[in-house]
Amino acid sequence: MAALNQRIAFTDERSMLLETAVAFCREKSPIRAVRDLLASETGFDPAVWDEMTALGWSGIAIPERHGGSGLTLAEAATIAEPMGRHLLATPYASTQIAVQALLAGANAAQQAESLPRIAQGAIATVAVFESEGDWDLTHIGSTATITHGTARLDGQKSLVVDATVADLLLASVMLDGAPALAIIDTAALPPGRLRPESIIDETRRNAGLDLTGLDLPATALITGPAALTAIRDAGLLLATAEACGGIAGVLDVTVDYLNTRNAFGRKIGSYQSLKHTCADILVGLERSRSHLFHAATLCAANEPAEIALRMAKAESSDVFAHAGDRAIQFHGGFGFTWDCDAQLYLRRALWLQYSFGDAPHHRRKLADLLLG
Amino acid sequence: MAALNQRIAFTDERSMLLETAVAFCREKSPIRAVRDLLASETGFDPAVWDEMTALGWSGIAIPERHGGSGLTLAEAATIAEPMGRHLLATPYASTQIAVQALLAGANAAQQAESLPRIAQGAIATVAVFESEGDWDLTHIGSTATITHGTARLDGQKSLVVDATVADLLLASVMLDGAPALAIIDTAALPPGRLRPESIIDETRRNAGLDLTGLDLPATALITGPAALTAIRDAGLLLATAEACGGIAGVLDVTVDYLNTRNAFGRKIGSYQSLKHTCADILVGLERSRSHLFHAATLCAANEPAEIALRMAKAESSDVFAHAGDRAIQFHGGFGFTWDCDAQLYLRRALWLQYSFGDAPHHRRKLADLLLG
Amino acid sequence: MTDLDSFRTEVAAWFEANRPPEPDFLLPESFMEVGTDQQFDYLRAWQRKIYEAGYLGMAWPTQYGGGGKPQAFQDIVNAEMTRQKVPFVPNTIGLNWAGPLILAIGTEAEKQRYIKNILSAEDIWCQGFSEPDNGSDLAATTTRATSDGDHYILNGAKIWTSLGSYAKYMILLARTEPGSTRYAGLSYFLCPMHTPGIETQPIRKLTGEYGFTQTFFRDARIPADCLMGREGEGWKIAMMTLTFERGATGGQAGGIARQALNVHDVLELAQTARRDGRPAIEDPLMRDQLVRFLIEDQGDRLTATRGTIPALCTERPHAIPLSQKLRTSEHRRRLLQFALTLQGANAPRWVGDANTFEGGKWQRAYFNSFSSTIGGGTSQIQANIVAERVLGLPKD
Amino acid sequence: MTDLDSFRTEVAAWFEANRPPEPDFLLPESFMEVGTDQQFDYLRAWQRKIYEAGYLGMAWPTQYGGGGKPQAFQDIVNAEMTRQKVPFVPNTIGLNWAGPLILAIGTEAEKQRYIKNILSAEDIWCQGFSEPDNGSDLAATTTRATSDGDHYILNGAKIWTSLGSYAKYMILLARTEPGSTRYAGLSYFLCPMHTPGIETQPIRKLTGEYGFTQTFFRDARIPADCLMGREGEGWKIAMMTLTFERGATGGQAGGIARQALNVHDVLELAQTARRDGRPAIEDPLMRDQLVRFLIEDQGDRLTATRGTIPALCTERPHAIPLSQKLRTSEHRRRLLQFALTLQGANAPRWVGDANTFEGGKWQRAYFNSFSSTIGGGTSQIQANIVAERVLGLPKD
Repeated sequence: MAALNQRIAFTDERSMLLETAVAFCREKSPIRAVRDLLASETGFDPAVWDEMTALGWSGIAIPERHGGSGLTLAEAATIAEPMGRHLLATPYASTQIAVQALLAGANAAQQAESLPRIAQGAIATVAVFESEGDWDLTHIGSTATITHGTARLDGQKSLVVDATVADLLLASVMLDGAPALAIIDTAALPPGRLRPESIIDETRRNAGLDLTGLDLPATALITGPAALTAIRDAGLLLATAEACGGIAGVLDVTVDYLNTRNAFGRKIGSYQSLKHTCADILVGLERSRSHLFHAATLCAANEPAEIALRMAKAESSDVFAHAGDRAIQFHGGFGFTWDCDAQLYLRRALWLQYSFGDAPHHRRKLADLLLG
Repeated sequence: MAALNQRIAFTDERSMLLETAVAFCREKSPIRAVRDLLASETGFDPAVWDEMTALGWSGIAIPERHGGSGLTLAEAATIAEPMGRHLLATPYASTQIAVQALLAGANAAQQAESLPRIAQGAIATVAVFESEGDWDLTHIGSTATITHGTARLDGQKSLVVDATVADLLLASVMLDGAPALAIIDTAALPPGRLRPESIIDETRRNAGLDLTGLDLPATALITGPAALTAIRDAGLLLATAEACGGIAGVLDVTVDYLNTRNAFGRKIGSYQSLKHTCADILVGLERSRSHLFHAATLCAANEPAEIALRMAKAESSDVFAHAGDRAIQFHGGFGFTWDCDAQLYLRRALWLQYSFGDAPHHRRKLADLLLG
Repeated sequence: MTDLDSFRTEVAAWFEANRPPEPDFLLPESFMEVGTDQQFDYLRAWQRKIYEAGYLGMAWPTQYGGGGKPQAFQDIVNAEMTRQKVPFVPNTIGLNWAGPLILAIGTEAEKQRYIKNILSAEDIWCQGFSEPDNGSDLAATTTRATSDGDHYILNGAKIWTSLGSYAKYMILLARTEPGSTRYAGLSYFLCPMHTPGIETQPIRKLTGEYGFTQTFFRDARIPADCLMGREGEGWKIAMMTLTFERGATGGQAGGIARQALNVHDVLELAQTARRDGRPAIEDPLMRDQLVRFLIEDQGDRLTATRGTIPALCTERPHAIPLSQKLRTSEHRRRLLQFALTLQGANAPRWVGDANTFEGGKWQRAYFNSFSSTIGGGTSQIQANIVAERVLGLPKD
Repeated sequence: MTDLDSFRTEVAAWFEANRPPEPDFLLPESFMEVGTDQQFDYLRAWQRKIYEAGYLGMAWPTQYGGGGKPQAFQDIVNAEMTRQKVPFVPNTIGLNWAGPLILAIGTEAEKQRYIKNILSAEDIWCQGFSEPDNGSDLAATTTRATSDGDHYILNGAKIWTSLGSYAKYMILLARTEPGSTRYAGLSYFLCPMHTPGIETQPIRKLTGEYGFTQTFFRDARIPADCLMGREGEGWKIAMMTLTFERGATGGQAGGIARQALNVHDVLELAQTARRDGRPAIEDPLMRDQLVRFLIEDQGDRLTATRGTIPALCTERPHAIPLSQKLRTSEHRRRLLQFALTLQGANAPRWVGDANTFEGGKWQRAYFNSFSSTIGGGTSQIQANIVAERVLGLPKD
């Protein structure tokens, strides 16, 4: 079996960042604000996004020479945890994933063009799933064909998070039999290319993307396998961070209710079937957070992190989905209503559970990595 | 998917038989008697066996023309359930499995020789496992070679239940590339052929059987696949019956304790983590019993029963193992001691769980049968 | 060929020919989930069509609009509706609970007034048993009906009223004896919903849809002849209604084509849905889970059969009925949760998405499954009932 | 090459050369499981041999029989013992709890009297904290020590005493102030076991083996100088002992070669054991389960690391320590239960069977695993502690 280490590095810088992010998300994303944004078209508050940009968060992992903060994916994930906890509606995660792809795979010219824009607040996202597709990002039906310096794209992408508000899209395509990423400036996208999709997490805005016949300069293509791997890794780490925050958030909502509501003359939180389940969820949260910060440590150090990431994602998304399910149940009749916040977390949990691979998927991959 | 029916036939005859068996087992097998027999060499009380023979139980599934009661495997299983509940130490199940093998596969002469003996109280058993073996009864390393009307056996059988007290042993061997069963009269077995084995269920006596160089008349071989299938089916049904009884028994032991023991000023049975687990075990028991009597119905009617049997075994053995495990835990410090009866049931549960295939094994087989 | 056989052929042909066109919106799973006018109008029209063809209320007396035939005919229709998976009809409470009740113990006037319009879906019925603070403890009913000359004045509130916004009548349990507690003092009303002072307020479910209402009674005056039976008989009549609800006695007018998703639908889904680039049903883990659900489902079905054989239920005679809700509702919740897993990368889509499986009904069904694990006594309460009443463990 | 490196080489060579022959009986998993004279004699001889080679108490002062070297040397020995999977040494309570305690706060006389014989296994030590009716609630200790001139008279009982039948001394918590309750009034004794009136009675475990005793005190007179510290300091000293038990402070004399089976042993088992005719590790379901256990195990190890980083534990600072027992003991029980499943048709064999895996230690380990889910506060109590003290949920 591959030897596992248990390193967790958490610098003072990350520690301060975490404190700031916790306070920021609590203030900017009270549950009322989350609900107000559900019905909005863009799904997020641009003013909050601007503040985040001002704090240096959109460019947190972008090198200083491109106008970023020069930190790493670990810091990006550290911020994402409280965002998940407060269900902060924001294109932050999509943007960070795109940043990692650009850092890992884009050439100097591509980086110089796109990274400063993002550091200044441009929103980016990745279009790497297709409706017939699975979680293997190299299974791509869409294509790019280069003729005379022009790449013509073909195919349909799906489940593109924040597509409708993104300034920059990175779409995976097959180019000469190998995966590549096309950098698409949405300002140049003809109308009607984005088709809103309905997903279970109503705090997010997803769309399908029609690539048919789209022409780009060939220089807008990122080649080589590194970018897709970076997307997967960042996707897993940020989903884990959001899930950890989400578990903590839904546990709070549940514990509050159990400490308030009475049944048969006692607080319902005094009944063991409820309180022990909450204890189990806490145990799952503690393990998930440990996996998260370990995986983040490896990512930040550019060490092999696939095992750590898959473990972190498998553990956290199972725990979150379970916590969301139990939260509905433990709220009783109120839990069955739209007004109960438990449903917001359950929906988030289900979205995350199936993003970038669910637990059985990752366990199968881990079995191959760990058991031979 | 294969269509499933939900038939359960339970005749007045079976109903009366069940009543008798419940009363008999309660009287003959109080827990004190079970414990006394643990240390005994044979592991069972011959006087009780004689009474069972007198009640017609050893020959219950043997046709009347051979001196039996002329009933079916369904009645045999009906009796086995209360036996399991009271942990009655008896070579009953082994004998019934052997009877089914003889009925399904033995020729007229073989039946005429062996069945009347069993109906009169002879103990029989099957030797169908080997130490390197698995649950597929057709995977046999032992062999028989016929020369001039004499079959020479070779190989080692293992986990032969009640071997040391059996009058008749049916041992599986490969004969000309196909499975066969050798009928061995233990009276004719040279000394030292049986090697006691240590198994987790101390109410049972197991042994290994050394077949090396053993000569039998060729007429003592049962050929054709029917006998082994009958052994598997009877093994599954009787294990399920014992497990159902065992679940009910261990649940009783546990519920009694939970209604007696106090902690922090309350009966411990009032704590939901304990009481809800008991409720879940009861639910598992109800489902298991339903599977049992359905499978018994199909067996008795000679209808295809493989799906029903595998379902019944998978469900009941998982529930019993879980109930046994929880029984230890819920007895606290006392549960950790030899004196607590929970351990007797846990050991029985583990024995049954791994007899004739555990739940994951049967679910895999069922997947092939039901899902294609 | 018997009459019944030829009838079966006729019915099968009729449903094949008259099956309504697939709507461009997602139909509800059951009458409890009807949340939009679109859904309601579609289903009401479908019920009227079936009734006009003579296939509803076939065993009800002809003088009230029924078919006057043996129940076997209706059974054939119901089976055929299930087999062909046609939509259900919406007036479930009327057809299966209120209707049989009125036929069983109603006055001639009540039968004349209500039965035919139940069948034709002209009058939709709803049920007013649960209350906001009492959950499913009917004996704790606090809604009051105060006798006032030839009227009763209603005050209080009911909750989880299915079809509340569409119903013309409600079967209502209210307290007529002031100061009484528990069973005594309850009465049963066939209450007209379009009465001043009766207001319904839709409840938005966690799915985002509607389907239940809360019903408020504020000095609502209903004629005294809305009382069914006599004052104080409410509990008895409510229990009789619940017997019809459980289908234990027969007499229902039919139309309950199964829509609720079950383990066999999940098996079909597993053949279509893909995980990791191949049909989910080929994944060994998914296979193991599917078989677990099949064993459990078959176990519950067999348990229903076993429950009818007293000799096999002697030890704990109440185990089967008292555990039934716990067993089946939790099975269903877990099954539907699992159904999402089968869908792999496409699992987190929602109703209305172009690429979701069968319009997103699986996602919605998982969310709706909590109505059974919460409503009518939560699973935690059910587990207490089993532990205390069946196993004899102490109360909390 | 540093001193430590060359020492490591020397130690490795010594253990390779001096590893005791595999016995023809199954060794215990830990000092708590020593149930037969055979096991005890074997392990005691092994301890003596290691001590005589200079590899125990390496960091303890030379004047009491120790090696007087830096702790790093002992750490190397411990690591090497674990790596080579040699047997553990039996005098755990002496080497790791009583010994460090005496060195830390004992008198010169106590150090002279006890330390060397702890190292050589001449004197075996046991612990008398738990009592039959108080479980692990030490504050509820009822065993009395009544001062009587230059003696104390002991009355009461202790339970779950490991090595009770072999021990010469017990670290004993008893109540010296009559009528006191809880923490106050407890004192700490180094109690000679061979005192008239002290009797041990072996407890037979569910495994059928022995390994714990119950210890009865009936007017047993021990010299007054057996008191450690002062009267009334018992609770404080007991808490200090538990800190040594948890290994939080260092100073242990070593010798704890890991024997307890863990997830990596289970992985090895999965490669050897066969299910359905092939190595268990090839079965997709078993693989999934193995990975679940690996994720959980790694999660707990990482959680131990994270617990040392305050900035990552700000929200619920007690979550990690207070959930530790629940997490690890339940993990272990489930892991060992699963280890049987890996063994397929051979799973239900027991200790002593010729064909069982590794002498039946897996079956025995599953049974013994309940000592952690029950002892020291059951998992149900642990879950309450987590829910109440960490999450702030109400008491039952």
